[in-house]
Amino acid sequence: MAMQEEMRQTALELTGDELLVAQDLKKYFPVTRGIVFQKEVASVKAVDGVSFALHEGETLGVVGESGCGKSTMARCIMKLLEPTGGKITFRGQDITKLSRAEMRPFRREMMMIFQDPYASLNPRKRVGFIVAEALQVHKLGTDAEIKRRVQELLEVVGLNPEHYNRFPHEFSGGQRQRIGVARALAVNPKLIVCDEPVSALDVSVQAQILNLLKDLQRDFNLTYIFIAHDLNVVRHISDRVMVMYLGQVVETADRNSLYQEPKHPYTGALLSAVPVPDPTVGRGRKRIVLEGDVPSPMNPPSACRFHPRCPRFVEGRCDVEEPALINRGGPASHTAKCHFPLERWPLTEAEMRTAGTAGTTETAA
Amino acid sequence: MALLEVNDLKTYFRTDDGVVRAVDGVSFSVDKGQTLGIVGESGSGKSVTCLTIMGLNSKRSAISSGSALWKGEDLLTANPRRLREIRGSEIAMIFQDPMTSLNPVHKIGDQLSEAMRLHEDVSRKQARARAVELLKAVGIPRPDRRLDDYPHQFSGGMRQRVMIAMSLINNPDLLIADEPTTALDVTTQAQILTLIERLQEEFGSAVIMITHDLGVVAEIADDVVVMYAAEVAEKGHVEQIFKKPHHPYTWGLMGSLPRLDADVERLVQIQGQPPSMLRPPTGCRFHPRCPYVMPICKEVDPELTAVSDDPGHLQACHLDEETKDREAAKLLAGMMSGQTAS
Amino acid sequence: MLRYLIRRLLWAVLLFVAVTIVTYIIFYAIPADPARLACGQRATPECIKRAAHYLGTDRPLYFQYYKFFGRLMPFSFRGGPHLKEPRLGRSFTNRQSVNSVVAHAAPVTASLVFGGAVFWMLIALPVGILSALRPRSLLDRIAMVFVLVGISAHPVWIGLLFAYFFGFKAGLFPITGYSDFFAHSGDTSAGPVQWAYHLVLPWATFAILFAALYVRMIRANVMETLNEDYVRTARAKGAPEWLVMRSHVLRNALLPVVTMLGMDIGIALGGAIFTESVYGLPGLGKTAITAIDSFDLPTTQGVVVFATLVIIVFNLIIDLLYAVIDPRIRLS
Amino acid sequence: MATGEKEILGSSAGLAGAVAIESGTELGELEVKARGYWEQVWIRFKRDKIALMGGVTIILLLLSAFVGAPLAKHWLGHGPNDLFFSAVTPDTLLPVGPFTHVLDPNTGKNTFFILGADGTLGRDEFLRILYGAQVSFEVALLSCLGSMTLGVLLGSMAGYFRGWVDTVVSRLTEITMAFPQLLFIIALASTVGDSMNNITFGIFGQGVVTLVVVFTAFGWFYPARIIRAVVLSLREKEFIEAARMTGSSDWRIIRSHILPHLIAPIIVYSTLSIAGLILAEAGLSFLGVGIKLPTSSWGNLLQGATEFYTQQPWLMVWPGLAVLITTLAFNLLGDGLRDAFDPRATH
Repeated sequence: MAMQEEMRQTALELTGDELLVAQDLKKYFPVTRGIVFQKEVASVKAVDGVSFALHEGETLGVVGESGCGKSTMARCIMKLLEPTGGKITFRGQDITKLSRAEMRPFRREMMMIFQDPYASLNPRKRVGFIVAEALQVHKLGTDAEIKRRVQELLEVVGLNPEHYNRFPHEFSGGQRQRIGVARALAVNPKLIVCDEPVSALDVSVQAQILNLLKDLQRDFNLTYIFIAHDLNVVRHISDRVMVMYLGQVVETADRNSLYQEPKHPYTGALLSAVPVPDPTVGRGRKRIVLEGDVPSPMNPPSACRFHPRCPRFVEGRCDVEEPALINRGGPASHTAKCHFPLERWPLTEAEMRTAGTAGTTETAA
Repeated sequence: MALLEVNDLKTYFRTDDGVVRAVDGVSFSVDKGQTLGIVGESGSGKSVTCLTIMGLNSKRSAISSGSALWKGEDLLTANPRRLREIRGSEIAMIFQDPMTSLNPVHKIGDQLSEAMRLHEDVSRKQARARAVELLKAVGIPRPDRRLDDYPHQFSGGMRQRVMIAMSLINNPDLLIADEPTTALDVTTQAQILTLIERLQEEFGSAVIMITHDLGVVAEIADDVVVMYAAEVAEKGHVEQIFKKPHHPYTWGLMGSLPRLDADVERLVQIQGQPPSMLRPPTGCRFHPRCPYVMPICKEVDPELTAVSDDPGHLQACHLDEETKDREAAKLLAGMMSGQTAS
Repeated sequence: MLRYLIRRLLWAVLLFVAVTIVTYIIFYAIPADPARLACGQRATPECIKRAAHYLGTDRPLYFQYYKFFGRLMPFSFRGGPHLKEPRLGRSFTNRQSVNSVVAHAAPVTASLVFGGAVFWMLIALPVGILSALRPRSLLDRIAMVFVLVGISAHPVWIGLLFAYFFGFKAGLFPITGYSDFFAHSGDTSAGPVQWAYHLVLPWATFAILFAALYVRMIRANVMETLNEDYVRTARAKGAPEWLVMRSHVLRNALLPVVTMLGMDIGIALGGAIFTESVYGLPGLGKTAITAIDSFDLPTTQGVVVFATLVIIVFNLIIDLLYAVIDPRIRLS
Repeated sequence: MATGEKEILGSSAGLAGAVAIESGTELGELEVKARGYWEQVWIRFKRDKIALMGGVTIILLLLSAFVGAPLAKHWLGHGPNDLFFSAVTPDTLLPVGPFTHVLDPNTGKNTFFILGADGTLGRDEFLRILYGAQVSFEVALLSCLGSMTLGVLLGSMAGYFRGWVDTVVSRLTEITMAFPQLLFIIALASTVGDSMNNITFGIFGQGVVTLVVVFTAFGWFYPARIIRAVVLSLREKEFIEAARMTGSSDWRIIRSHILPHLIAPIIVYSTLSIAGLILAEAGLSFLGVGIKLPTSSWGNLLQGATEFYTQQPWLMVWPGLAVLITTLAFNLLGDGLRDAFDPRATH
């Protein structure tokens, strides 16, 4: 245990100028059962020990399948959910235990863009009110100033500034998402957490939003945490990528390093599963098909959580000893949580199944 | 003769706000054992096309015209009894949302054998045996025991497998899959696509794959129909569509996709939003969003015509071929250059 | 499943205790002086004192309740002999055992309610289903008018009108009175035929409000289920329309109706009071009203406690039944 | 940082936008397009002729109860509780029928009974029905107000704060639902009635306050359940999360994000519950535990009519019809409002 803690620590080398640091972040949802008095019988470990550091101006992509805890993690960082354990540091200040009032000044610095452009805008409120809410709450300016600012924001995200007193239902999905972006931008935040901002949109509109996010980042020096299940989208927008599985980080690396040389078999499987819109390339390669479903986070598998589905599973190792999230060869910042990392990429299915010359990869690490 | 031949299919829905033209003159055909991909954004009419072919639209609000010849027999005018015979036995369908497509109060086994017993005179036992066989074929562990489980005891991916098993139980000649993987995760999607491919080889069925994902189409389709605003924008062989796309909408779709194998700083974006089919734009329906729009586009709806050097490749655009060749080449080159850069 | 059973059972017991507490407070703590009421009109101080001792109202409230609750139990507390008193006490007015009063009234109300339930389901099922299948048709419109009038007209009024037209003017059915279902030998005024004959008008009256509510509910449920994806799946399988309706639409649409039916039959036990008083049926409601008029606390309370018990038992049965017919609950 | 702020604020198009807005308002274009939620509800409601009819009927009924009744009393020259022995036919002891002139012993003049007399005491049925309407509306509106206030307060607290508040409220509603309510209401009305019947605050009829208290005590749990469910589902909505993200306080979230969504269900449920309350008041008064004579109520008029219903069937028609029309109007209005608020609902 102690060794693992240590390894987690070593995986996170802090320099002190990070914008946001999450250390061993945990969020458990209690499962209660009882006839009259509810007692906790188990917990859903939605996020279970996630650590990462984020520098200003950088985009951290987070990928994983539904139920891997990526959205829960985002809400913990935003303090919309109280983390069960771990520590969140924003610009060197520990914000984990801050009360709602103490948190308020930080709310100006970090904003969120939500997944559902329909549910995330109050249908009874005018666009002007929605975008201005943060300005009103933090009392930034007079009504006239706020109104002007709202119009400017609408302009910035590519909407007609005249439309500030329309209602959300008068906009299409893509335009609504732009309103969501304008709301997040209103108080000039440093960090924007994007929780699947394009997954509910049509492909042609998705590109508009992605371009907009990139433009805004360039113009205002924004820092993004970009959560998505679509590996293409994450690759397009991220500088660094973190792959999550069952509440844990299984691999994290620079974008190119991760997509060109994935180390974790799960990342490999994900990459091979993404259909390529090119008939010659797409049909030439073989999908690595994982067996079964993602296990329940209430009762995760022992040791390496991926072992029941892993093509490189080695009995007596993977289900006994939990691998640490450390460098497994390649660039120093490339870490993977696997005893038998992939030697190269792409691999054939047969190569994938031979769990490599285990000893050598371990010593190399 | 094609297995299914759809000619000038139109489906309009009467709503309180007016008539919605969900499908407006769509033609395509599917041959035996072939896979047809229909791509388009939500609301482009791809699902309604297939529901119309199956006769599953609400009779009260939908009006359809045109024809859908199934082995020479028009499904649109077939009597309901004949249509029921064909549905589920010759043409089967898989729906988008596996969570709601199975009846929650019936056992999986009963739902599977119902599909079989509706069309074939088999005993309960035989139907059950066949159900076990198919559940096994779609990769459900311990199928004989899982027959007595209810849908809520299955995960989304597993339910979609059950749906596939159910659709294949009568060895259909055509399987219509309406966004079968949209609600699923990418690893589950890989499982389902691999499964459909394998089963298609095994059972020899033709497949219509409806999707908004160009990647899925590129990987499994032989022919592709690109739909925009209830009309066909372009159709042809998968190689033709992806190697030499001829419609600005197709260019937009391809350029707007971020790709695993190519780096681009900015994605090509299609301006604006898909139109409302209550009041579709005049002329070419893509013209309000088209970067190459010409005066003629606003007035005349382009016919679906063959590309001159490639008769199997049809497209509906006024733009001259020279420009198209140039632009398509530019787009593909842009993506290629990205590829080499990465 | 077992866990679910136990939980429902324990909750039912808890509910019963809670309801008896409230009942006790309403009947013995709020009225000025139960002992005075027990003595009737000409109460002497001596009588009141005796009555207070007998009733236990000279003791603290919690003790009174404890005694009251103890009597309700089928076994004795602390191993002592069970009180030789009827569980629900004795009537103030005629010293009759409340148990036997309730035992006489309950079958009347039960006949009314269960017969009425059959009546209302016979109307609501076909009308609700058909109007869901043909929305905006003539039948649907007539059904909707019926629903509106049914929930707007007062049951008492409907009863009076029925009695006037079908009973008095047309002379088809008796207007008042009740006849036992089981005839004693040689008694021609009782028996199943007489029983039903006397109950036709009350049933019809009683059923109208619920029939209206159920037509509306069934119509809405069926319409909603018709739009479910699995109904489309069934059609895509090539299932004929009757099979789609029977096994996919109705099966799912009527599940919630079963729960409602259970709850409503429980509630209707109290609601029968109007019909009973219009037609002079000696049921629980009529008994309660008579008892209230004569300040007969034990009888009133007895009826209330009994009705509560029936409601709780009914809800319990429905819960269990629901678990049997809905696999989603059974297996979770 | 500072540069970013400058850039957003400095974008020159902002001014042009503001100008465009002003001209747009001038042209009236924005007003036409920016249709708010309430405006849409109103447009849908206006289209529903039946619901409009219900609404108009309610207004007419309210007017005739609170303005028409005193006027009629003034014009006819006698009150609803005045007894006229001459309004009873001497040999049959039946009340006189509709459109009868009755001799007023006090003034010696004839006075007019539009709907005849109510019973052997010879009171004016027509006036009693008008004054009965007053009582009905007083009970229904006040009970509705009481139970909705209590229900909305408890329901929204339970839904928003969850935790022990929710547990207590939910258990309480479950317990209340297990009661045989009608029996309980009757019992309660009779036990607490004695001490409360005479509280009238100078304006209400006798027994009104008792009924309001009893109906409120048993009426709060249903709106509480509805509101709790609405708030619970709102609470999960992303726009609430978004408001919390911006740093809004609980109070601000409740006021500007939750409350606007509660108005529709509150209005609809109130309208429908008034219909139910009118029926309940008439029922209790019929059973003799509601409004006590001599104060008139539709329920006790109906009760009085049962004595004569073989000879004077009209007497039971009037109060019953009054109840039917009133509840029907509220039900129609309620259904129409529900459809206007949520056009997709199936029922």
